[in-house]
Amino acid sequence: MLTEVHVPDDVSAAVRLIAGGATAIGGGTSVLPWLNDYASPPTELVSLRRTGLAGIRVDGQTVELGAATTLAQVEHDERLADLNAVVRSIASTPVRTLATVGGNLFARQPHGDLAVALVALDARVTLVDDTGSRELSVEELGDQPSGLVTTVTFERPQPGTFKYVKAARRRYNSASLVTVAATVTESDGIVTGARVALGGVGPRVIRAHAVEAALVGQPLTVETVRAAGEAGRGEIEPADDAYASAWYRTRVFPVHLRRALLGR
Amino acid sequence: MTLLYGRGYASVNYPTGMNLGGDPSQALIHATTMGGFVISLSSVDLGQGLKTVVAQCAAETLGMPMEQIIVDTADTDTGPHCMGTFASRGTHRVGNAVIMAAREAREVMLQVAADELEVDAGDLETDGSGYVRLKGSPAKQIHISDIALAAHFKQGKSISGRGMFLKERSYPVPETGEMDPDSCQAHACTVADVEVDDETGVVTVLRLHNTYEIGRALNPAMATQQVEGGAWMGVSHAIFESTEPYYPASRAHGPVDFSEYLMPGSGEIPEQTSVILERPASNGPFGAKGIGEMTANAPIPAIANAIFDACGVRLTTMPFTPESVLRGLDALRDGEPVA
Amino acid sequence: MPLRIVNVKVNGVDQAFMAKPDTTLLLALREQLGLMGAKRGCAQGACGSCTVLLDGAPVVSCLVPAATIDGAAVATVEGLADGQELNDVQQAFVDGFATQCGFCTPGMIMSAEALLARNPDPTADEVNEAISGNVCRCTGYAPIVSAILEAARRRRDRAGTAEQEATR
Amino acid sequence: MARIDTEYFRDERASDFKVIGTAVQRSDALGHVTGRTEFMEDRTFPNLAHLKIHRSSHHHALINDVDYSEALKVPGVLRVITYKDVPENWYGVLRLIGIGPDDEPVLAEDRVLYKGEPIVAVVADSEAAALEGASKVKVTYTELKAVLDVEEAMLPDTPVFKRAGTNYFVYEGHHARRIRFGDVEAGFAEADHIFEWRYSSAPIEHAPTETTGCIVVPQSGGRLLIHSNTQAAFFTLDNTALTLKRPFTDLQVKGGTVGGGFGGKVDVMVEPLACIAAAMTNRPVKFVYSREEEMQVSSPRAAERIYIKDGVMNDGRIIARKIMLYVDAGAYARHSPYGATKAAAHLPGPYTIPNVYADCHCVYTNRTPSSAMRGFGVTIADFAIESQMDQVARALHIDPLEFRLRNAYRDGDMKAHRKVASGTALIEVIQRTAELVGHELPEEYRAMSSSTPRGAGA
Repeated sequence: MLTEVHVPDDVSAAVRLIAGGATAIGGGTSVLPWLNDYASPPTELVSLRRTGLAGIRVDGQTVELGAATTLAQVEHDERLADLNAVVRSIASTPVRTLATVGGNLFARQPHGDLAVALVALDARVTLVDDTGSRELSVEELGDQPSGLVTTVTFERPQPGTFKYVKAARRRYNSASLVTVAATVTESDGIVTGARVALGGVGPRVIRAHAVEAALVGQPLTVETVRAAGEAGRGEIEPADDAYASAWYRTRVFPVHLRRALLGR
Repeated sequence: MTLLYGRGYASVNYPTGMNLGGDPSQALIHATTMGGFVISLSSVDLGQGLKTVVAQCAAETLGMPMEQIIVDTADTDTGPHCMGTFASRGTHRVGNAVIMAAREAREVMLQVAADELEVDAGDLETDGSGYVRLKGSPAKQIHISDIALAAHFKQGKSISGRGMFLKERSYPVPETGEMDPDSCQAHACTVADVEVDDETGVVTVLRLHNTYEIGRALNPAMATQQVEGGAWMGVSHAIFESTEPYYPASRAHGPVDFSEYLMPGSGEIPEQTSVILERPASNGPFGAKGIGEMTANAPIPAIANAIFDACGVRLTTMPFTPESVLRGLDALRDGEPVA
Repeated sequence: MPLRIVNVKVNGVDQAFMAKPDTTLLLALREQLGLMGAKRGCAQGACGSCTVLLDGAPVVSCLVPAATIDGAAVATVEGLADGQELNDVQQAFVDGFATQCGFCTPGMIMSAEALLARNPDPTADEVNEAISGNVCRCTGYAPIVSAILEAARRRRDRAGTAEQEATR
Repeated sequence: MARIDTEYFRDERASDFKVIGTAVQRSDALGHVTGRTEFMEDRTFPNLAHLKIHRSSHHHALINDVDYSEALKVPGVLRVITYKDVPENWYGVLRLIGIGPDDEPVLAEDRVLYKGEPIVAVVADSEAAALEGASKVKVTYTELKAVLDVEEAMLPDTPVFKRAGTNYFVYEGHHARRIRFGDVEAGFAEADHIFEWRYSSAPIEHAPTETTGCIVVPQSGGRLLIHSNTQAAFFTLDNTALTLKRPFTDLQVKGGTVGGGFGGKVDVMVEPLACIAAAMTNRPVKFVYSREEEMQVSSPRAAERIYIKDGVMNDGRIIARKIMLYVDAGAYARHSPYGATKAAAHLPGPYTIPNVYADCHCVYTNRTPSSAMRGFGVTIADFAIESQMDQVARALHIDPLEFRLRNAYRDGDMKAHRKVASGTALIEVIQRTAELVGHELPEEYRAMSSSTPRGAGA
């Protein structure tokens, strides 16, 4: 049962409330559906709406997203061309107006496609609790860190190096079957660096180390990507759900990996 | 990746009214002092437009304009019994009851008018604009507001009517199934064009070409809403919907909301071309048959047949998910997946 | 349970209501302000029947805790018509037979308003994306998409005419 | 707007209407676009109480104990309702017209037959308190084996879980609704080809945008006014009165504006409990399904399994068709016995076949009871029949439309349920669709007509 909704005016107040056991919400799009329709233990929410955490700063190649920045803000910011397609693949317009960058980091799979992209971009977060603040990577963040994510920071990828495909049951507003986000750098036709993150195919965002290892040092061809897909099958942990079976996700994962990396 | 294209066919019929009949509906109609006609029903409009279509039936029968008709429905204290809105029965049953009630009211209306005009009621006609006039001498006419005032305050007559439609209940012969189940049958034929992604099994329904025979399109715009909305539901049933995605083996993973319960969004809808034929039913209101349910039916097998045409996979289990298509394609490829 | 006074401007009019912690914007509109246009189709943000504009942007009002929006502006379907005169989107929905049961219609119209405010000349596919959060179970969507495109055209025509008159 | 082709049935459709046949604007459109249309939940009442359900967590189990003491301690909870508070707890939706058994409890008594079956209703000042209260009800069970397959349910060694003694509905002494027409075995013996395939479907939800619900308001004179989004006002009134054991005149149902039904709002599931709660508390009570209840607990379109065996001649005439059809009714009958009979009446599809044999089974399993949905009995049968038609046509290398036209029923033909066909138009919708897509039909097929008796002319 929802017992209080705090709307603090600054981060430190929010952090104090969270330390006291309250739950932070960005847009509330993950938490409210549950609170509306199901019995729940006494719950206090902390809205980040007035904490000043909504904002996008671009400084050279560095992008800083406030945790309360909405997906709609990202969608409509021309400086974030690579992320536009990512956020447009998430939910629907009236949900993206509410849903936030910070909230998406904790969306349960097969949701949370922005988090998949942020892992591929090697993004880092600032986590603030009542003892201070620290920085860690999105990948290290885990499901329930203590404290409040205040910002997400990443370096803009070189043009053409960021790849993203989300396979879903519908064109718009559908959870992921397989999400592939990757940054791939090449030199003289050979992959020199690859960072591949996967959504929809496990209980959390998966950093596809085996896929990366299979790609680095190889030319980006149908054959090498197929081999990388085979390697990746060992590190995904898909489950059955209402959208598709684990079998199906495993079966089409290499297809979507190839479509993401080669564009066809 | 290869996109495979195919075309499939299906033709169906569909019965009007509750199976075996025995499903009555009633209507009452009365004129107000100024010549409005109130139709009292207990019938339910689910969004198919029942309120509008029964008003049309009353207006046509009374010979009055639509503006004169008021529909008051779905209150069991004020409206007479109606079995309900299901079984493609609303337009047929309630339409018939309203026509019967309106005929009775029209007779009184013409008699009151005849007495006011001092002519024979049999020589009167309605012009559809609100006037009752003498056949052949249109100048001799009286407006419905004057007729109603005269009925109420001068002649002391109630311009009203009662309507009832019942198809007598049929009882099937247990041994043979001999029965009289329906009032009439509507018809449909659908040709579906689909695209199949041979790597993912994803089916896209590109086009539906449909012909519907519906007896009479009482309101062609609303008939179009019914057939096109219904065909969309057929597409949705065919390629998306289930409350039990792993039926019957497992009851798990039943969708609980509109995120999980998949239906085509407007980004997935096929282009629809629809043609309507009219072969009026002798027992239908102005010949109309019930069409609310039929329209979802033909697209489903048409899509199944189109998928086979496209890729050689025969799907015999609904819904036709990407997984079922892909498993079929893999089987055709001797279990050799292509990626 | 703590009650909070929330001030909002709804359809241009200043309003205040008392919110409990579990009062969502949807419930506040319906139960405190008497505006029944936004519907509860799921309370999970997944049907779009409750779509309204919050500070000009479309939101599923069932997921917005009312306590968080003090000082905000809310626009609902009730505020669109000018007296008896429907606005372009409403009129196009009527003309195009784009409603059946009508339960999704207010949310659908508000999503369309949000789109046209941002993009006066959308493509059909941009309309598809804009209404992808609004479930309709009756129409098959095609008449809705057509109505929104028609409304956009009428609105552009009128804006063009107004511009011509202004420069005359 | 769809085109009306006036060339077909030109003489029969001739008319002189003023209003009929015109695209009159919908009378409800203005209300819809302005938000003024009043749906069930758009009425507010002071002092409104809310009802929520504690549901079974097992597919099939005995109930050992129900403890609702913690629910009563939740602040705001007013009353807890169990089966003992329901005057006539056993219910069958078509009992007024004598179809089907009263086989379903309003609230579970000693056992549950499906996951999600209602056991206890909790009435509270607020929706949140009612949810909280319902979650605090403790039920202890002895789990029993669940039967989840229709054919398995009918096997002799499968445990019978229905009170009536069979896991299927009995039609006047038969295990299925039968169609027996001609001699199907003789037809198969005579046929040049035999084709047999199996078809099946999974349950489907109506998914109306407005969930099922009602608000019951006690009136000053003691009557109960039910604001409902039922598809059938009197259906709801009659069945509710029977459950309450109150005179029909004690109740009034108002509704008529519904946010989509599709057959999902004819089971009378919410009104009886809301009435009991309103009478107990003397307050207006709202009972509206959550979206999850609508998706998983309200009855779906039944899953079906259909076997079709055809005997076909080289020239494409189907001379025998045998159909074994299984409707998965779930745990209780609701409208499914009716639906299986409707399926039987529809067989063998819109084709004239001299020998037809069908058994349409209404089978119980431990899943959410299925019931009415847009075209039930027919929709899935059509999927099977028309897939079968396609498979047979392909096997015999006959054009799919020509194959259908050869077998299409016409005026004067005897249907398998022994009613003479009239007003048929299958031939014409096929011909017109062929024209629409440029599918060329030979002259003899273009010349066919539904009103020309079979054998005459072409």
